[in-house]
Amino acid sequence: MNQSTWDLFLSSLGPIILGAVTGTIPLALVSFTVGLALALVVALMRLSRRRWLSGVARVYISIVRGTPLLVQLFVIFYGLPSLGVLIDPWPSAVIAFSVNVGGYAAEVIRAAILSVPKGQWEAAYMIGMSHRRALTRIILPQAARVSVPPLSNTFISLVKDTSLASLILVTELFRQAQQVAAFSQEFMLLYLEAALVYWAICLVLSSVQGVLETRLDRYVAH
Amino acid sequence: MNQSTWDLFLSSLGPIILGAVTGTIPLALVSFTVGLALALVVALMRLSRRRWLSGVARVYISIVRGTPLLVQLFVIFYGLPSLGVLIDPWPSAVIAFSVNVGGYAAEVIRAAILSVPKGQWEAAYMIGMSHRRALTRIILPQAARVSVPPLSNTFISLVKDTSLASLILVTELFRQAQQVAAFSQEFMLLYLEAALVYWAICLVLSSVQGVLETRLDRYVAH
Amino acid sequence: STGGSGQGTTAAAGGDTSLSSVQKAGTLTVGTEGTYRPFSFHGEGSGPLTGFDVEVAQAVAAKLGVKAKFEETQWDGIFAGLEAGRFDVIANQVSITPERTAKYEFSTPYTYSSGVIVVKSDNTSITSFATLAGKTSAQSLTSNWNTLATESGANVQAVEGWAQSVALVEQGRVDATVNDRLTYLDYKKQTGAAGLKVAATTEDQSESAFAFAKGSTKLAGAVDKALAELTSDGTLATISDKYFGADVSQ
Amino acid sequence: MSPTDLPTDAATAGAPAPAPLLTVRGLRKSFGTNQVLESIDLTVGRGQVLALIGPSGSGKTTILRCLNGLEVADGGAITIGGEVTIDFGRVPAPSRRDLAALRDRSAMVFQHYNLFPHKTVLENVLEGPVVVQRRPRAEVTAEALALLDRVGLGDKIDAHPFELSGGQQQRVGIVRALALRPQLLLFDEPTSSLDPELVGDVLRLIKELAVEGWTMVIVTHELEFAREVATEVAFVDAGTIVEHGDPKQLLRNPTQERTRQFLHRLLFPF
Amino acid sequence: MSPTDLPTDAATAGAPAPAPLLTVRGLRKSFGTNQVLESIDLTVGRGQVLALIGPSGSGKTTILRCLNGLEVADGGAITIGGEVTIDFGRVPAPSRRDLAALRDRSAMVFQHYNLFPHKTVLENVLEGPVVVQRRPRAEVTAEALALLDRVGLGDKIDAHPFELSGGQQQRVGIVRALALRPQLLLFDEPTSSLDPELVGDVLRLIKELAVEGWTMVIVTHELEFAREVATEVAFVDAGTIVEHGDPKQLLRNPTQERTRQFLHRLLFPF
Ligand SMILES: Nc1ncnc2c1ncn2[C@@H]1O[C@H](COP(=O)(O)OP(=O)(O)OP(=O)(O)O)[C@@H](O)[C@H]1O
Ligand SMILES: Nc1ncnc2c1ncn2[C@@H]1O[C@H](COP(=O)(O)OP(=O)(O)OP(=O)(O)O)[C@@H](O)[C@H]1O
Ligand SMILES: [Mg+2]
Ligand SMILES: [Mg+2]
Repeated sequence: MNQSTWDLFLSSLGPIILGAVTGTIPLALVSFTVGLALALVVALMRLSRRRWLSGVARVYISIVRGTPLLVQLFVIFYGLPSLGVLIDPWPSAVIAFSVNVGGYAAEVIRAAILSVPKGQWEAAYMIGMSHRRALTRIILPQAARVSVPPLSNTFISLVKDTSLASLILVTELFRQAQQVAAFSQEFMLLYLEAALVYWAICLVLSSVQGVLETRLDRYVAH
Repeated sequence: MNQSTWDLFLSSLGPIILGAVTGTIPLALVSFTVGLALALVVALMRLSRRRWLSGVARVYISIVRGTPLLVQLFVIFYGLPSLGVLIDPWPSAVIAFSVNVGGYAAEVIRAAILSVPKGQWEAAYMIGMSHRRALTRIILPQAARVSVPPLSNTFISLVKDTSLASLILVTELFRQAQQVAAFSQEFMLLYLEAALVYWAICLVLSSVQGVLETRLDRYVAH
Repeated sequence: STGGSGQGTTAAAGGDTSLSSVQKAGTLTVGTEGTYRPFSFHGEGSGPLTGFDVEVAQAVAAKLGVKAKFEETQWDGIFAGLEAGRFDVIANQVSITPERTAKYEFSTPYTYSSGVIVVKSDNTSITSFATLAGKTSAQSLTSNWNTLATESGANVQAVEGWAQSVALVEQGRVDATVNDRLTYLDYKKQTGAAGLKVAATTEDQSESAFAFAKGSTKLAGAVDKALAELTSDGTLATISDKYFGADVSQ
Repeated sequence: MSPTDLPTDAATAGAPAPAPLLTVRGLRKSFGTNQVLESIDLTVGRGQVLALIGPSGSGKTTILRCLNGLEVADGGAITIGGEVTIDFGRVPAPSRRDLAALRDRSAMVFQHYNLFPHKTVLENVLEGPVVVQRRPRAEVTAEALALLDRVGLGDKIDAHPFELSGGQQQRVGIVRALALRPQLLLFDEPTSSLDPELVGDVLRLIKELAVEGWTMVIVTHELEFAREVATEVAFVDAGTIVEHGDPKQLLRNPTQERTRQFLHRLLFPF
Repeated sequence: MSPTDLPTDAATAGAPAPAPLLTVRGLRKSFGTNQVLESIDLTVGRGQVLALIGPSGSGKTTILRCLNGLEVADGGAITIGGEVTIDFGRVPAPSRRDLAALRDRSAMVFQHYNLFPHKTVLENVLEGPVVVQRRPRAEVTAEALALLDRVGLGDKIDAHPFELSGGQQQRVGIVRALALRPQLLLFDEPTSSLDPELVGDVLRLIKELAVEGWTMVIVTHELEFAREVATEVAFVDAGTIVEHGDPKQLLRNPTQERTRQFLHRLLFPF
């Protein structure tokens, strides 16, 4: 790397990290939180004995996972206005990413719930719990541990997917890199630099995942 | 939908499906096959007791999963030539997607191998098998069943990710849609149409997954 | 962005509120890429948005008595954004083509430029648009230069933008790329464009203008009037000179 | 805590001709086309102990699950405590509330303990009385501590289940059931998942509960234990009660050939 | 097939003073800081049956695993068949080949059967002889069918393990071990995962094998069975062999207090 490349690398690190801090990270965090709540609802619908409820959940999951995120973003931001629904960039992005996370994480949560041994449901019923209380006090806490690794994968994917938000006017990490690249014509360098920052974020996430797993592990059989 | 929109929809269905058949599907199939082989190697490295081997595998997985696929594609196609390595679009795409699948599927395979009860290893050793033979004849066939659902998720993601191949001159489904869109200026319609075709492919894949699971289930305890 | 006029394509000639709503809001919302040097980009990469189109749009807004507000998006979303009412106008070197004229309103052109074929300096086989036939050319799908290359018989390889096109020519993976002369000149000014040359230049000029949603005729008319004033008071020439050292607005 | 503490039981515990606490009439249950229970009739007096024995798959667990409302029978009726009869034959089928009524009156101890792994021993015990029954936490805690102390786990109240041996886990399972103050205790092979040397601790505890006057239904393969602790033994095969009677009598001289064969297999395995 | 078919055993089977088939000297094994085996000495003559009894966690399974080369001991030596001695104390440590030599001479039957779920019953049995030992498929198949027939599974050869009851699975496990033509059979609590009525089938089969002259080491909690089938019983506690001797003698009148306590807990659980 020669001097001017190096200078460009250093001078663009600021804006890229700024994009991560003001765009990528809050967008991912908010969307993940909202998406997780949605996913829980969808997972429970999918597990419901009522045919139509689980049918709706199935179709939702299938569409979310079967179509490109780019198109989902496009529809919400550019498509809905033709139905008279005009949503600002940030809320649009949060909606699109949450809907997406909702579909992927729903399957994770469903699998985690199913992985809790049937005997746990029975013990909960036996002591007089209702279905809802058994779910919230007995089943979900145990499902939580099982779903940490796949959910953190979902989160890592989400962090990278937020780069698509630049399409709908949200400025984030990758957009910043593109701007510098457009100015300096050094797209390779800038893209690598962006990758490096994504990687750093993911490494931090992985170590958080590790801590979370150890903490939850304390309460679970070995 | 008015008549002219409908006409455009119909007339563009041909090129889009052609793009799927000549681009998306073969690219996904080849990359998945190669990637799976790679993933098996990486998973075994990751499980190896030799520190440096599992270290290399860890770093590989971490980079692949922590950086955007777009950048991986760019590095291989636009970046490597500066090191004197010039690879054609199709091989570049296959390499990039295989490397990517290799990283994601390695974790799936590793988890599946670990999920086979230890007693299966012991029984295999007991009848005199070597580590390698125990792995191939006893452990992997059982791990296969467990990994079908997560691997088909990887495959579905891959199908959608192949749209990025258009960035490195490979013509596939999404590129065809973009081409028509650029000509007709009907981005919304064409993107939705592309999404529809992706969805159709994913629905087919899901049903193949179902068949595969039932078939493999026959040989596994309930 | 709530600054958009919001009437989209629905505005009938009688109910055209395109101009009044801009005036009421006091802002002209402009869609642009922000990554298209030297027309629409960020100074020093991360500085404020600038460029030829950006400055022209600002000057036009000033003439209309409103402020220009820029929304940056990728080319893929730019026309969708216009149709969805996300912005009032696109300022991004939109070339006037028959397909686009059918779907959008255009202002009078504010950029006249020619197309150039850029090849490696040692390339002797391409000397004119006629000799482009059968050669591979890297083109951004959405630009009218793509059409020109195709019509010349080139085997077009689609890429995302100018930077990738040039990289492909430099790496010898394609024979040529056809693009705006202005883009090439800016690239040459910045990087020296070592190892590249212009093999040919078009006879015809291409015309770029502001694009509006269908039916926004009042706004388009007001912008036309503003452009005429900017031409006559020399503002356009000044801006052009700043970026290109020549007047490209005529 | 012993069942004599409970007002409903106080009068009858140890009485010579106890009123039936549990009555089951014509209980039927199928899973799909598989008729698992044909027509089960049972009566258990207050303070009595019924042992259910029988081959694997004969329906013993299903009987217990019906009694605890974990399974909805297809027909027949269950009465616990003389007050409420749940009739599974009637239309409409028993509601959730009906099943809950069954559950309120009985408590079950599972073969695989089924403790809540994410809760401590004490939390496992308190969950039912405090969270579900809404009894005062302080009162229930005192009671739970006394019970845990009694079964030798006074020093394990803050441990998690995975830190305990199987025998210890099962004793927590029993305390969890007792803390619900049920009228009827149900045990489903409570020692069959245990290491042989740990079986004794649990059997001794159950025996003590029997002596104290708890009414119990116990599925077990421990014939010696059944003989000593049960007041009645019923042999279940293929979803019917083939015969029942006095343990000492039935286990020595069964009247039915099927019972004889089963007992022989268990007593002289090789 | 019976062990007398094997050339190495033919001369000695049933002889009055059998030469030792298995000799273990000073076997030691730790997991981390946990010393699981202290210094185990064992001798098993050809055609003899050694029963290992002892509390949970005492190291019984670990002994078997060392004998089968599934675990590498930290010290001591194992000799099977008089020919090869694997010395775990020496430097360098025993190679894979050494462990394989142990494995070739012995075969193990597991507590949880550990059948290969993706293979049929017949394939489970053939896997070792055909795939590993490379014996002719036709010959091995004939032998396997005869063995499966004998244990009453002649009609299940194409079934998969999950279609079988526990007792049937364990019998397949025993046939799988026999088909390897080992000199020594190792059983790790072969009936403790079984339904009580299915225990008999397996115990009877093992008893038959003992009568036929197979040399065996059996970890078991079935004291009655040990008394009748074993030629010697060893009581293991905390990684040492506390005492060993004639089953009838030791199980009735143990000399050590620890043995006495253990037996008492098993025999009089409540
Ligand atoms: N949820 C269920 N769905 C379908 N069949 C079931 C279900 N539960 C039990 N069965 C079937 O009902 C029959 C009786 O089962 P149950 O568990 O009551 O027997 P059991 O006497 O307790 O046997 P074991 O001694 O093995 O515990 C068996 O054939 C079993 O396969
Ligand atoms: N792989 C291992 N890693 C660490 N510790 C182990 C391992 N295997 C066994 N142990 C420990 O070694 C000790 C002896 O275990 P072992 O399984 O040999 O006992 P056992 O006598 O067979 O008991 P049981 O009757 O419960 O089967 C136990 O304390 C156990 O926790
Ligand atoms: Mg049962
Ligand atoms: Mg053991």
